[in-house]
Amino acid sequence: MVESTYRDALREALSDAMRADPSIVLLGEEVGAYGGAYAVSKGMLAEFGARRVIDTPISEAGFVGMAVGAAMTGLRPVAELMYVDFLGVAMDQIANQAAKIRYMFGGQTGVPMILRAQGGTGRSAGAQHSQSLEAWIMHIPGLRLAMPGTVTDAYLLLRHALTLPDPVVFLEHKSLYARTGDLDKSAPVHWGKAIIRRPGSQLTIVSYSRMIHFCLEAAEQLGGEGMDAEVIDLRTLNPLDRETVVASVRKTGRALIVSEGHLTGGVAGELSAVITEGAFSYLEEPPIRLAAEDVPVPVSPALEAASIPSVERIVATARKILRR
Amino acid sequence: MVESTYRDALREALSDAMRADPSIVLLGEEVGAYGGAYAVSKGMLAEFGARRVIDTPISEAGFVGMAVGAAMTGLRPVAELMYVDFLGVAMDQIANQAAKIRYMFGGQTGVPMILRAQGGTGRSAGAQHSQSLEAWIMHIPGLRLAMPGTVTDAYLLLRHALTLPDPVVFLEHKSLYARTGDLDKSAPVHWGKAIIRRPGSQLTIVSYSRMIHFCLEAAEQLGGEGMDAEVIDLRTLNPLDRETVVASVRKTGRALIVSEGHLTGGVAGELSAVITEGAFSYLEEPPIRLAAEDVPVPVSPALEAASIPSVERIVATARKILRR
Amino acid sequence: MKNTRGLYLYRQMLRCRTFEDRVGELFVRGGSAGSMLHLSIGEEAPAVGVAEAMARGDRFTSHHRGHSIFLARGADPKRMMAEIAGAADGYCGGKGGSMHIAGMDLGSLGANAIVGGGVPTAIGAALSAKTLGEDSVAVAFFGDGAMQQGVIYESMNMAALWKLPALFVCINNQYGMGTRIDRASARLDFEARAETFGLAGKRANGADVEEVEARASELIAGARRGSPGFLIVDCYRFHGHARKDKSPYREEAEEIEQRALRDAVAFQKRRLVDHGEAVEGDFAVIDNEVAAEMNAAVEFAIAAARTPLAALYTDVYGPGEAPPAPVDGRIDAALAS
Amino acid sequence: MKNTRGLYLYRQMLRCRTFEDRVGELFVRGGSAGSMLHLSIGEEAPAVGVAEAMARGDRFTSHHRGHSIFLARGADPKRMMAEIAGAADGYCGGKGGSMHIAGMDLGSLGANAIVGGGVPTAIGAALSAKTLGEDSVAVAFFGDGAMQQGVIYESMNMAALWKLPALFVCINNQYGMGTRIDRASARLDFEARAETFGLAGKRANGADVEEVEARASELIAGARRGSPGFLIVDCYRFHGHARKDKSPYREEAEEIEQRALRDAVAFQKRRLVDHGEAVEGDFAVIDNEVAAEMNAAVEFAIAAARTPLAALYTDVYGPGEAPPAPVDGRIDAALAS
Ligand SMILES: Cc1ncc(C[n+]2csc(CCOP(=O)(O)OP(=O)(O)O)c2C)c(N)n1
Ligand SMILES: Cc1ncc(C[n+]2csc(CCOP(=O)(O)OP(=O)(O)O)c2C)c(N)n1
Ligand SMILES: [Mg+2]
Ligand SMILES: [Mg+2]
Repeated sequence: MVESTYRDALREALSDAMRADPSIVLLGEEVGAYGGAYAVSKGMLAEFGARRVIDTPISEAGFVGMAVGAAMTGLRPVAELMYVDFLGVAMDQIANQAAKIRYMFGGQTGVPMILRAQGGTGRSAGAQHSQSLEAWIMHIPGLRLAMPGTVTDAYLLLRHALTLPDPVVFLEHKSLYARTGDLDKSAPVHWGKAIIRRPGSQLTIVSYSRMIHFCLEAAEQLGGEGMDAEVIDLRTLNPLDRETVVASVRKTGRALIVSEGHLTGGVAGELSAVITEGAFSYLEEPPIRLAAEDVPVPVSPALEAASIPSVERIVATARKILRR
Repeated sequence: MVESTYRDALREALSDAMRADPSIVLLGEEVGAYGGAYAVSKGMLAEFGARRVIDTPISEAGFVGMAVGAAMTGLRPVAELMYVDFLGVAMDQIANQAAKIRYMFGGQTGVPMILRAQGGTGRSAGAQHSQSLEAWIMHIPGLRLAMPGTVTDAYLLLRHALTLPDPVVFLEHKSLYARTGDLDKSAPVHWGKAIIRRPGSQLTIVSYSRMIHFCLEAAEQLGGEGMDAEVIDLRTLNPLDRETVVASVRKTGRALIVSEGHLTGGVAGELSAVITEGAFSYLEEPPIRLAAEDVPVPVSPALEAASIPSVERIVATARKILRR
Repeated sequence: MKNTRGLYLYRQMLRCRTFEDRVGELFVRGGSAGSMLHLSIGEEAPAVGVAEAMARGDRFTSHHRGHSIFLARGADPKRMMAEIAGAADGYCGGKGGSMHIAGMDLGSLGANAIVGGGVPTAIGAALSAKTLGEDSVAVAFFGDGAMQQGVIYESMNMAALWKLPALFVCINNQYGMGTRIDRASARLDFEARAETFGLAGKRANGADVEEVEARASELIAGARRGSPGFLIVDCYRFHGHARKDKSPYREEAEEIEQRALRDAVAFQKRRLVDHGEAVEGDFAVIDNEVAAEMNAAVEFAIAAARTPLAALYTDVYGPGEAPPAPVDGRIDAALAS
Repeated sequence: MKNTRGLYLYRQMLRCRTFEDRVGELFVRGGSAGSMLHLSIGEEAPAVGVAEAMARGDRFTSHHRGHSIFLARGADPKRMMAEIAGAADGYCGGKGGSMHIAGMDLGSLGANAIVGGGVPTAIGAALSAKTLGEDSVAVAFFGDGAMQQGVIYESMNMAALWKLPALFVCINNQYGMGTRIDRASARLDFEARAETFGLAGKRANGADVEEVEARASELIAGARRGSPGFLIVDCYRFHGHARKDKSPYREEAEEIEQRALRDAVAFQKRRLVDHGEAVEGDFAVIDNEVAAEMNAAVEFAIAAARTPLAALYTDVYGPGEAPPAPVDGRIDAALAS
């Protein structure tokens, strides 16, 4: 167990996997000489060479589509979208091609590729560089979806994703790269299983990616005020571990879902439905969704921060749910 | 009040609006000489000329993007995506540009355009021509979303959309074009308001687009069996008429949501959450989601039909909810 | 009858054309899965010419009008027809259909229903070949209409930039649905355009399969050496866009003229007769053999087992992965919660 | 001091450069909204040269590196700087930021943070002009890296096909982030490529604002007559990709050489001196005036009112439309249900 940043853990996952599996290649804008826009692949060009760490032109549809074809023919490509917002130009290749090829072709082939991207707010990067678009991906059958919130998960989930037979969309968070934490490479992966990051008895808080940390901080504060919240980190949204979430809510009777994506039509709605379907007769209150406002992300730092959940608002909402 | 097909009603809406508003232009693949892949714009080239009915190359990102720019500069473009599945290639222009321009630019300008497309199953058109992708659109603030299920709504909603200040994604259903019904052009539009298509007391069935007809047929059958279902047609998903849905469920205590989109991460999940949030203490049962399977749409006619809700399964599910 | 190469090409093209004719029959007999059937009649020369220029181990992607290409690369017409019927014995088990026939063992990475969508797939296969040191060329087949999809140019640039073993084949049948190519593109010299992206560009007469094969062979040889190419083949779409389209947007006179001018099957027949390689009687033998083969394909498809409902949930994810939970089961669980 | 056109161009370019310098200062002083600030130092000639070739009523879109262009089209540097600060007095009320400055009254349809994303917007404006019979040209500004985005080619084709009053301006600063243009594109003669899409293609030396203006004027005149054009202007990105990027991926020697070679401000200054249009003292006057103007812009931005929190919900939809329901209110309602 060592201390690492989220960024370094991702790099380690890629590097360890590439050392073990010669079929893995990275491709994307600036992944090579520049070391990645968020420095995730820094130094990897030097170790693995330009044949395996491929700087692409600014052609997301093209290179994501090439990753699809490469994945069908012996490579295991890791394509990087610099911002998840750029899904807009590459969505056909992900949702119509990568996701459907195995099924459409009757199981003849698979598309073992990864699409890495990063999303979320925190840099005043504006409406086209700050989105959380996981809901688009979660809706499409055939796409796995991982959203690590911790350093160890950044490593474990990415390494495991690199062994799967299917396309995995792997969404990092721009505000987590510099975050440090314990990196335990030998921890069991438990792919597709949620983790209870903090056990509690009165309220289940469900989240993923960066918001997990907001939730844990909020739960600490709530604990200090005598309110005992359980915090569940989903880790992957496909597979979605409905069982762990439902079991927790059956225990606590109350659920707060926290997501950085827009409220309407977002992941929080899916989770709310899953909870109501799984724990209906145990619910003391309706599952509550604390998600991003239904507005584009503004660039003003104050407005940007106000557009997404905060620790304070998680605490305040928990209080309301617990009628305190 | 006359009888019309859904297709003809759409054409009438476009034509009446274009006669009244010279700034409206149609553009898209085959909208002109061919008359539209589903014959919606048949004959319109002859009436309005090539300056206003514009056949485009197969360049969805390009011409949708042009519609955005045209909408900012005095035209009111109606861009047609031949299949909603092609959102994959044009999503950037819709979700990153059209949806956000007013907000990003501080309200200086709007993007009064329509993106028409059609979706859904029924033609064995396969995995890339049969999707119901409304969930992607519903999640993006700034985009209005209309999904008419009836002939009159096809007319009314499209005409009203052509007066709005913001981009409207207008999703038709490929299996409705030939459907006939009463066309009442002078009916009040009630944009953004759901309509109770069938009043009932024991169960609220919420749906939109083609599934409305499945629901109404199922409700008739249920009526024959002594079960009284209310059927709500949402008509638009943005604005979403939460009030009407919630009021109905507060009355019936039970909700069945029927959608042709995939279950996971879909519109049905949002509606489930809305219902639980709005009518929690009135609920006798959890809101139930009957949506498309979480699989790509298969081409085999039998499998295709099995992948989405059917009248029989709506009836069967209602029976289960009513414990009958 | 001599067993010449010229006759072989004739037979292959006739097989393509007859197959498509029988797809129409399958439809009329109610045996097809839906009516979105895009026939490649008139495009036999690019299919057979390029297919013959390819080697075993080469790969390709195609488009919504791809039947002939796959057939020319060795596909079993029975299993193709069964797929068009949406039957279990089809190449994709009846889940793909006419627009998504694929056969990995023959190098077919699949037909695609998104115009231009399959092009980067092929270039990705070329990237694999180069990266893994395999001697395999990848060919992307697409229509003239696809030249207006941006992803094609992104793919061209990367193929050229990275010197990939790739060939772009534009089957110019002069129409994208009802839009004649000159209403879709300001310039039509696409081979010159491809050159400005760094590809070797050539044009071939789509009535002459031997010319197509020659040009394709030159370009594939170049591609194998790391100089990717672009080939445009001028043809004509003999019939409507899809099986039911009657082409009201073009003159019958044009159709008659163009079909006469661009019929690769008839052209090859004339050539064989002119060169003394065959006499009328020879063709009758071939025609009968081919007709029998394709009739059998139709009967096979009609008799084929339907795809079982249980297949709805399979192959969404790979082997060993749990299938998606059926909706009805989730409803039952919710009502028991 | 004479008030010559040459001096005016010099002043305008200096205003651009100084503005960008002060954006850096704003950042250092902690006054900018974030650090995604893409400075256009080195790109003054395409900004000013093309802006001067445009007429009142002409429109344009630009990209993430678009400050100079808007300034050259008449924007108020105070309101631009305030927008970069994310303040209420900015062009977009602090909601857009550096990458999304827009000003409809000046024909600026906005800067765009999606590479290539704003190009079809401009062509759509050209469609409006043609359809409505307005005498207005639309210019799409973008970088060399955007030449690898497919939507650019889709836009070129439609502009040419429909003879729209449009001009594509590629500001070739030789890099897309850390990737030199020859690592992104197999061929670099983009003006020839544009010709194959039916545009009139020209290239200009980005060190010479007068040459840029001349070429742009020719192309805009053509565009106005329905013959759309493409102009590539060769420049150099003097600094890193964004404010904080130190360009470790390129040699300092290259930077020094290229900056010397491609400094349009210095070039114009030399020309003015050589032609006897100005003496050193004249420049000092201009420099001081410009510095004062841009210093004032920084102070304005720093002092500007912050965007009020209530603005979070405004302008998602148009006038008269209900704003989105705030999340907290929905939570309260749910807990009261
Ligand atoms: C992205 C996309 N846009 C539009 C369509 C609808 N469509 C299917 S085929 C076709 C025409 C294609 O023309 P071309 O590429 O020349 O191929 P052809 O049909 O002539 O073989 C169109 C517009 C599609 N399938 N995908
Ligand atoms: C679609 C898209 N892909 C990638 C990016 C990230 N990105 C921002 S600027 C840039 C480089 C652009 O290069 P160029 O077009 O030459 O403009 P320059 O920065 O040189 O002015 C990249 C890759 C983006 N903003 N949008
Ligand atoms: Mg064609
Ligand atoms: Mg550049």
